[in-house]
Amino acid sequence: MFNKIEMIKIFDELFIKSKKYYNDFNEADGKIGDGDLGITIQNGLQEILNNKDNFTDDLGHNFMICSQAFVKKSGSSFGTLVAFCLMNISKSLKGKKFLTHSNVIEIFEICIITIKERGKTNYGDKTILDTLDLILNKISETKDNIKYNEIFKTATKEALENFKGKKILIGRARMFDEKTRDFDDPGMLALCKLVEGF
Amino acid sequence: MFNKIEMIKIFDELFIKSKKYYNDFNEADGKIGDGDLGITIQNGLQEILNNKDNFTDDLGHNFMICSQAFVKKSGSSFGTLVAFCLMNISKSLKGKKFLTHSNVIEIFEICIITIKERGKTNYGDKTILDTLDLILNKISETKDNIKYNEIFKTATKEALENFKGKKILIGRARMFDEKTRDFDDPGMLALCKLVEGF
Amino acid sequence: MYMKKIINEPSNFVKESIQGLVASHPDIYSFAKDNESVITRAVKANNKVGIVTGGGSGHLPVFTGYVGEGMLDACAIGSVFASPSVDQITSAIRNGDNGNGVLCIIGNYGGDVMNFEMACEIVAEEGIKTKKLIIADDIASASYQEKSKRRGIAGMIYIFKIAGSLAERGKSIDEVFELALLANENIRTLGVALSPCILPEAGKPTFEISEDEIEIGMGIHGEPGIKREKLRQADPLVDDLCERLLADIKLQSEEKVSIMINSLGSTPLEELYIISKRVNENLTKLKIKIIKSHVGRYATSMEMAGMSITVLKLTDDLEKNLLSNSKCPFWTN
Amino acid sequence: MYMKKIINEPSNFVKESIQGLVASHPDIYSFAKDNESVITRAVKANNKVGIVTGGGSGHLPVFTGYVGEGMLDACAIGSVFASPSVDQITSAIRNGDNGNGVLCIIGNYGGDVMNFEMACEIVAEEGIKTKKLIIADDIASASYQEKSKRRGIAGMIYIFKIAGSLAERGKSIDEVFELALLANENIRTLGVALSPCILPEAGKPTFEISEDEIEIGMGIHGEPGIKREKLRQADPLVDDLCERLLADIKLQSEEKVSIMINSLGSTPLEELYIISKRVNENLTKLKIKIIKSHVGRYATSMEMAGMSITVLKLTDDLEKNLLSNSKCPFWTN
Ligand SMILES: Nc1ncnc2c1ncn2[C@@H]1O[C@H](COP(=O)(O)OP(=O)(O)O)[C@@H](O)[C@H]1O
Ligand SMILES: Nc1ncnc2c1ncn2[C@@H]1O[C@H](COP(=O)(O)OP(=O)(O)O)[C@@H](O)[C@H]1O
Ligand SMILES: [Mg+2]
Ligand SMILES: [Mg+2]
Ligand SMILES: [Mg+2]
Ligand SMILES: [Mg+2]
Repeated sequence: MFNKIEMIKIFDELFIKSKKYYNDFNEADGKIGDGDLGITIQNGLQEILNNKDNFTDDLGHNFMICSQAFVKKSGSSFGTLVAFCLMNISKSLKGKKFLTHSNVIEIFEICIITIKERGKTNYGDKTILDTLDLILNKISETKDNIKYNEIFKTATKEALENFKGKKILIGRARMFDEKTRDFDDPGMLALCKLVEGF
Repeated sequence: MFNKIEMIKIFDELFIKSKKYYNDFNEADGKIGDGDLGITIQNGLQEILNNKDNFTDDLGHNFMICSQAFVKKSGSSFGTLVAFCLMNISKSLKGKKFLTHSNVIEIFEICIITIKERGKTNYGDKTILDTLDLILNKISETKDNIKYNEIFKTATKEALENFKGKKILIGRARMFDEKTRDFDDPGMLALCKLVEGF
Repeated sequence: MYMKKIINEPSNFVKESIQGLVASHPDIYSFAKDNESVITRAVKANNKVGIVTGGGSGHLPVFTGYVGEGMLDACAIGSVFASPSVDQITSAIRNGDNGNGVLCIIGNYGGDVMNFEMACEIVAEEGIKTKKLIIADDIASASYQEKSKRRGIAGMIYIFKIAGSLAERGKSIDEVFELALLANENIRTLGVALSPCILPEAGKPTFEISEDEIEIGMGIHGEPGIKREKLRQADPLVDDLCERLLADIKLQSEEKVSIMINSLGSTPLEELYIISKRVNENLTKLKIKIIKSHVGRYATSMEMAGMSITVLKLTDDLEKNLLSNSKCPFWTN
Repeated sequence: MYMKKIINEPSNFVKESIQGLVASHPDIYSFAKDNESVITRAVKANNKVGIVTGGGSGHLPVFTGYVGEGMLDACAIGSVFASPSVDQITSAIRNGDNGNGVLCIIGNYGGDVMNFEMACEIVAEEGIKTKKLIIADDIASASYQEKSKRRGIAGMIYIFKIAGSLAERGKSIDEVFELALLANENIRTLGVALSPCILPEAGKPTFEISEDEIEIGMGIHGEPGIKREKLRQADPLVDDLCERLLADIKLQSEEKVSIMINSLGSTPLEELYIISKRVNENLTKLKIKIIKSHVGRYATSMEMAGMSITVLKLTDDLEKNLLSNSKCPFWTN
């Protein structure tokens, strides 16, 4: 059951991963961007954990703290999109103490709507939107005995595979045009590595 | 006898030389300066000849016309120094219809004083001053049956020889420092070539 | 020729340059009390609409150089070529607010727009009214049909000036927004890049271009333009740029304009004036009246070589506010 | 990285850039009627001492950019890095004269000084009274003992401004000369060059310097300086320059100065402000009061990389005239 305790555990885990892959994320972003993705992710997660003592049983409240952490620490697109997603999730989970299956689906739906709106992103642009979309599909079509962790792991990998050889169509990477075919989208790569070992 | 007719003949002759050596003068100046010495000399002489119909029997008057020609056409140190010299010569020859031997000596003395004063030049700086000084010496020590042309030719050559391997110490060329040892001073070279075949 | 920099630790590049800006002009600029990446006016205005902007570093005088009386109230400063964070932007808005609402003037870049949107939502909760104007003057970056997708480049300075002037005269946020919007509609910019610049932290050029090539329409961070071609003489190049600009802005004879010939950094004034001369000739031939020319470094990419031409079509109102007095080291009235 | 230029025929470089200057700012500049290499104010002043200068091209805004109300009356324009001719200078003096005599402000270069001397003698015959002030602010170019042999570089702009201001206020030629002389006594400049520039007609760099070297004290045409050394960080470099400047000018604590941090061309504002920050710290430590800082491109060598630091020791009179109003696109009051 996903509650406050579980939430902190997950952020602890993500933070460990963000440190482990710090250089990899920066490097992946550096090849076709400004090389700050590792910084963005680690700083945001660090700030969330700095504030975990303020977490309450109200998950909505906690997600707002998470959103503010990314607002404070990130100057990057990824960080701002995450902050927007967390803010909108917070609003929808207000007062909730744990998540149902449909809450989980809703969270991903919110992320997708938010990123499309705020990032002016389309499916197929080769961004985190495409990864989240695949996760959502897989979660939605599974009916019972759902292993979220397994889905996260396979979907983030599969999304990366699906876009090999394709061009990135949005964000700073777009500048590199044809060259982006040879690289994974750094945001998609990061999602994949962050859930590794879940 | 140096009078108006002779004066025009000499400027005709110098102008022919300035065209012949136009590129050589520019090139010599270009190696250690701004490459405009050929332009300076040709334009100045051309302008003098454009005004030769205004020449009168008064040599002082004619030298003033020459000075104004260089004032009008030259933006270079060489041209300005020549203009200054011609102006001062003009003043001292006012009313004279021909030159005596002591007038010729005086002309070179005036040039030397003028260049030292206006150019803030010293003997040994490797400039036209050193050439003019040698000419003056040779003219002064010759007593009778003076062949000015011969003196001009040998002295301008000898001056060049004397300064081979020495540094130029003044003007734009000074910037090139040690490198100037390998080159003739362009002004000294020009004097030499201009009197060639006199 | 390697581009050498006179800097200390590359990681301190932005911080130190802004400290120098404030130290050099203490009568104009000041650090925000709550955020060291936000610059405000040295003397806070009162009873006027706040004008706020923000953006990446490496473009001085853009963005923060234009803080000053008759121009901006506050500016959020990002890293080199990167958007400021939401946090910095909220601070800039709070500091720029004088109780009459804040107009945010934003260059049209994904990160910047997103971050300003979020910041505006955050300050809205605190009761600060904001409006956002997204500058999209670079005609190379999208077609006329997709005008709103265009990038914001040198033309933004005209908006700073015009909105700043009207705000100073006590107009409401809606009035200021309307005139700024009109200015934005009336501005077109097109540039060429000749050489890259070096990012202090990366220590390597932002893009590659061969010795005899230029890129028409390249952006101020090295984003791709319309086409890459051989370097040619100034006049045919300017004629080409003018033709594209005029086709897009559709000027009639007798109309009034202001012109900005902007160096991206190392292209010197002498070349800008050779360009300006030709722009002048082209417009004069069409009987278009140039009311004022701005020639210099207004929006740069550090030491990048290249330039942009901006045309601002003037109404009487725009003209009046463009020519009004202001106080900022990078603008002469 | 090759330095690319946006120009037409190299032989038209100077002419076209000046035509562009006049076309872009017709309210400020005008061609002299009698000489197309002389720029005068658009509106001739009257009943004041004329302030005239002249010098080579390739240094914009120096020289001719500083023509304008409260600054210069006329300027003679030479070829790139070359003195204007005597003929051009006489025209500038005639045009700059308003019947009250003309102060000629001249950078200390052999050709320029000679040509101004001759021009002054020519106009003297026409009844125009002139005085000559020879600017010698570059401490790298000669020792303190031989101060008068120093070259004139960025510090000359301070003289343009101060003499221009006093002349505008109707003072006599002797009074204007005296204050300008005092300013000249009180100015010291020291610069470093990092890269050469390309002369349009020659098409090749003015000097050679390796990728990790700088030359301290190099002149604005590439004349040799004090020493060539490895490029180092901004702070120790600035400390070194400040120490030399202060040793020469001998400031006391509580004395007032104005500072100019001048880019030779491609060195961007960000770096100038990093430098300015350190200069500020150094002077503040000595309790010297910086009344005003000027940071930007004031005296350039086209796209040369490098910068100079100028210190002007202020008396009350100098301060007043430095800060007075003037009208010129390259000076903000
Ligand atoms: N507009 C967008 N829509 C969706 N995802 C985006 C967008 N912009 C960036 N991203 C994601 O963020 C990742 C890059 O993040 P980041 O380094 O923060 O960008 P930047 O530094 O350019 O602001 C990309 O790989 C992409 O997955
Ligand atoms: N101050 C000076 N004193 C004496 N001769 C000089 C001086 N300056 C230049 N010259 C002479 O003029 C020649 C260079 O002339 P020029 O090309 O006119 O110089 P620039 O173009 O640098 O003004 C030199 O070779 C030298 O002989
Ligand atoms: Mg990034
Ligand atoms: Mg970033
Ligand atoms: Mg020469
Ligand atoms: Mg010359």
